[in-house]
Amino acid sequence: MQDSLILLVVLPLLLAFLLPVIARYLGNLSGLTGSLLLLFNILLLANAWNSVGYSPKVILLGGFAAPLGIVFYIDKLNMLFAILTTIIALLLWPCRTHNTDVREYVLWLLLLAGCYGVILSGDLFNIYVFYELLAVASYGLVTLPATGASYIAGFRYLMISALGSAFALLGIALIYSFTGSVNIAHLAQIIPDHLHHIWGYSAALLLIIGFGVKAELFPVNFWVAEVYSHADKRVTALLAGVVSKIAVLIILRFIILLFPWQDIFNFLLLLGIIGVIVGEFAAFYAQDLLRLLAFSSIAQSGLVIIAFACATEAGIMAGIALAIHHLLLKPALFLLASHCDRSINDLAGLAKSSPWASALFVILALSLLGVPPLPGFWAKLLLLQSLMAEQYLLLLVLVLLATIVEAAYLFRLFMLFYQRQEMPEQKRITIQGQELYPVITLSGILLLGLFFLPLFMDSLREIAMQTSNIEAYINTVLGKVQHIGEGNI
Amino acid sequence: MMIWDDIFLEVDFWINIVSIALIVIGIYGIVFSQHLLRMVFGLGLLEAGVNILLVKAGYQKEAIAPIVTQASDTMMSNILAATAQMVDPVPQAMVLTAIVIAAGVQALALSLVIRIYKKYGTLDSHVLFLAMERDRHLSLNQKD
Amino acid sequence: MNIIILVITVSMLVIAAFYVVWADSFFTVLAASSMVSVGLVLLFVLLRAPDVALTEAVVGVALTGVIYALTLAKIDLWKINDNDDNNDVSQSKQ
Amino acid sequence: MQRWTTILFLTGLSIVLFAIITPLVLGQSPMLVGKLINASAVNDTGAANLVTAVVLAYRGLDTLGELAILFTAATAIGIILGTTDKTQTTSSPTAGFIVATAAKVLFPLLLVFALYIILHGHLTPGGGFQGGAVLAAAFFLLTLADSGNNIKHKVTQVIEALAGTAFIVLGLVSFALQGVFLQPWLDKGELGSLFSAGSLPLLYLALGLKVGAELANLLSSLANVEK
Repeated sequence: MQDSLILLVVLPLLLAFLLPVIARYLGNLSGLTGSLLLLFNILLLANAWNSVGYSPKVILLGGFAAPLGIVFYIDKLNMLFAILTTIIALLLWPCRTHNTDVREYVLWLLLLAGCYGVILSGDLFNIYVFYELLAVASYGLVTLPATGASYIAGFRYLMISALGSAFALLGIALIYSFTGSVNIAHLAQIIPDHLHHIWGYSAALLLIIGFGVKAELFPVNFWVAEVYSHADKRVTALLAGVVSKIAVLIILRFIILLFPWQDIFNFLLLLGIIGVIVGEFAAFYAQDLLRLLAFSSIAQSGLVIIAFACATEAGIMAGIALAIHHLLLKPALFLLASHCDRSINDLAGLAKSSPWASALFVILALSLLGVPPLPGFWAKLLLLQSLMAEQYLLLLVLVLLATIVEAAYLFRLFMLFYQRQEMPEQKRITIQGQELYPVITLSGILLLGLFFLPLFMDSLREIAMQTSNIEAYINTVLGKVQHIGEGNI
Repeated sequence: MMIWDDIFLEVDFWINIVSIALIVIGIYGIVFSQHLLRMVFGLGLLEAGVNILLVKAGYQKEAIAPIVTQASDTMMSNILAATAQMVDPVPQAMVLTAIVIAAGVQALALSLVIRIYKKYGTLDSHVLFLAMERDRHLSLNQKD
Repeated sequence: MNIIILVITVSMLVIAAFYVVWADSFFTVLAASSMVSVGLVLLFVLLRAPDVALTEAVVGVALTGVIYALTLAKIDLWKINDNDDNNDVSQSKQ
Repeated sequence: MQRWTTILFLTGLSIVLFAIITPLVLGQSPMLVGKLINASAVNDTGAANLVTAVVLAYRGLDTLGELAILFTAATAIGIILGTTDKTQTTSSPTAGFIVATAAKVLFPLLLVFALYIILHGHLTPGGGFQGGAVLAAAFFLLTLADSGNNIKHKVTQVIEALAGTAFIVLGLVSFALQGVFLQPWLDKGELGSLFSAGSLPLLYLALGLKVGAELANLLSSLANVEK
């Protein structure tokens, strides 16, 4: 059954290839095919979720056993991210009824195919290829508004991203020259013991920096603000919510399986905490809502990185919780902010003109901040607990301080929203229409999650346990094929 | 003198030199040049340097190119003896992929360069950055 | 592997790479970047990678060269005269 | 001042890179996977060119991804440069007599060469990507010689879609037959002959047509930007 999960990657590609031709006959309906495909993907994933169960599965592509061919590794964590990606993509799908270039749908489909490939793949170079696929699709998508600023932002994004990709490729070249393999399970057998010296570290740094570009990791994240504020808001929501978390997922796999060394963890902790602090302070000084959200996104990614860099089960659990929370919440916030593309001071009295939207915004932002009993609180609590358990007290204090800064600018925003003084008529902003439905759905999912909190915690713990189990990963991928070398000679 | 002779006659040394030179010059082109087009050219150099390293990763001494040439010789053992002396085909396949990806990315970057030039009439990154900030500022304070 | 060919290829590559980043005229830059690709083709042949060499020859020399040339033509930099290149920056500042 | 920091940075970078790269001694790669593939590739796929075996069989999904990346780039360039389906008449000057004549002579030769490269991909160096690029170059040469003779977007689009679909369908057939995506199927034939290596030449043909159409699209959208 789980073999059919390969269709997750293949069908979007197939539809993307065919869509420019099909669209001539379907006309305005062509956008609908993508939504149908995503629905089918959800069914596929739901079907496979039960069959995966406790033991992870592996798909051999081309029928070649693990170190030779490409494999897809399927466990609960990957499935979870695939499901969330599908749901968010379905909600954000640009289903306009008229005047949409069919090529926009094509780029969305290709971006999704890249996301699925990156999530599921268990092969270093294959991850690189799909990562490039989603990167190139996102370059096309961020320049869709066709304004001069979006072109410049897109160009800078492309340059940074391509630089990162070159670094990642350099890292892969290093790893390949030392080990002669690119299969992650195979490398997990070799690298931790045999490459535990300066070259292993340099490969790790190159890979982390390379894949960190999309993960909004500290030194390579200065594209975030300009791209997020100039791109189409649905694209921004997808990039900030889903793609950055997928990149973090790759980094998690790397540090768990390939580079489980304390120095790398410390390095990531450092990058993460700098990201949190820089992000929160930049958000504090931001002049408009979109930039504020973009910088807070950097800070949130930093939190996830910190949690993962604890590299304990509790840390991984906290990281997954934070990632899921942010993945559901940030798209909603960006969609709400899509009409407020102006200076913050223009938002005064927003609650008067659009009370529901601002109430939703406040609730979501409070959850982002981590106010009990909203879901964000539980995720942040897990992070603090895991930091406590690892005795990273300084980090804990810094995270709390950053939270205070976050609280400062968010509450300033709320005060503005509920100000009595009303804006003059022509400057008033109203939020309504299509953007609101995905937002309501997303907040509904988040708030419903609260009712199933214990259940959710249990499954998270189980996923974290499965993720940190290196033996299981290696055995699943390589276990049944030890004889392949002799078999063919 | 003998030591230097050894180093300079070593194939290894020259391959390292060229890949490092391409990577460093490429990074210089991307990071320090003001002209957008020059950045794209720098990207090409960087990718080329990395590709050399990747091909080098599969190279074997005294090995042959990974193609079975004696087609008439259908004896499996002979073929296996031949393939055992071949260089590693996997990095070559990966470099093939990387070259095509790099070409696609560069073409995309160039199309952006054309668009930027049409909009702003310049390709100087400092000027463009200022122009972008100005646009942003204008759009923030619209309707004032 | 013949060390002399290698050294010549490598020096050609490095010099061409310098030209790509530091030459004034973009016409020269394009020529130099094609030179880099030609050098890479030689290098890949020496490294026993004929497939990669063919790809680099077709994609790196021909295709990318054409794309760059088209771009240069579109942004008015397709000219051999050295001095014209920097004018474009100074003009826009005025 | 800035000049010196730049020089310092570059020197530092070179030293760091040198330190990282020097221990990779040439010719001593471990080849953990490479040895296994060298030993089994001919048996598994029937291709004489092992790189083709890796590109299409062992790492077939990479190739599909690469194809998709090229397609993405072409699509994005189409959006960015605003090329529409209708063929524009650009006012570019007509090419000289030499180019026009050369194009007439070279076009069939390039076409044959491209097909040769594609169809012999499993025997000799080359294959879908290289052949496809030559194919695109051949058609672009025609455009270059006669600026009125634009590449028809509709035609290339259909070729592109059909070829891309063919690649995936070839993979899906093996998925339907054996439950494995992109597994080589069909008879492997005699090693070294044109009709060998099972489905790999078919894959390369689809790949070559797709790449050719994509690149032709890309080139024509670059060439047709209004000045």
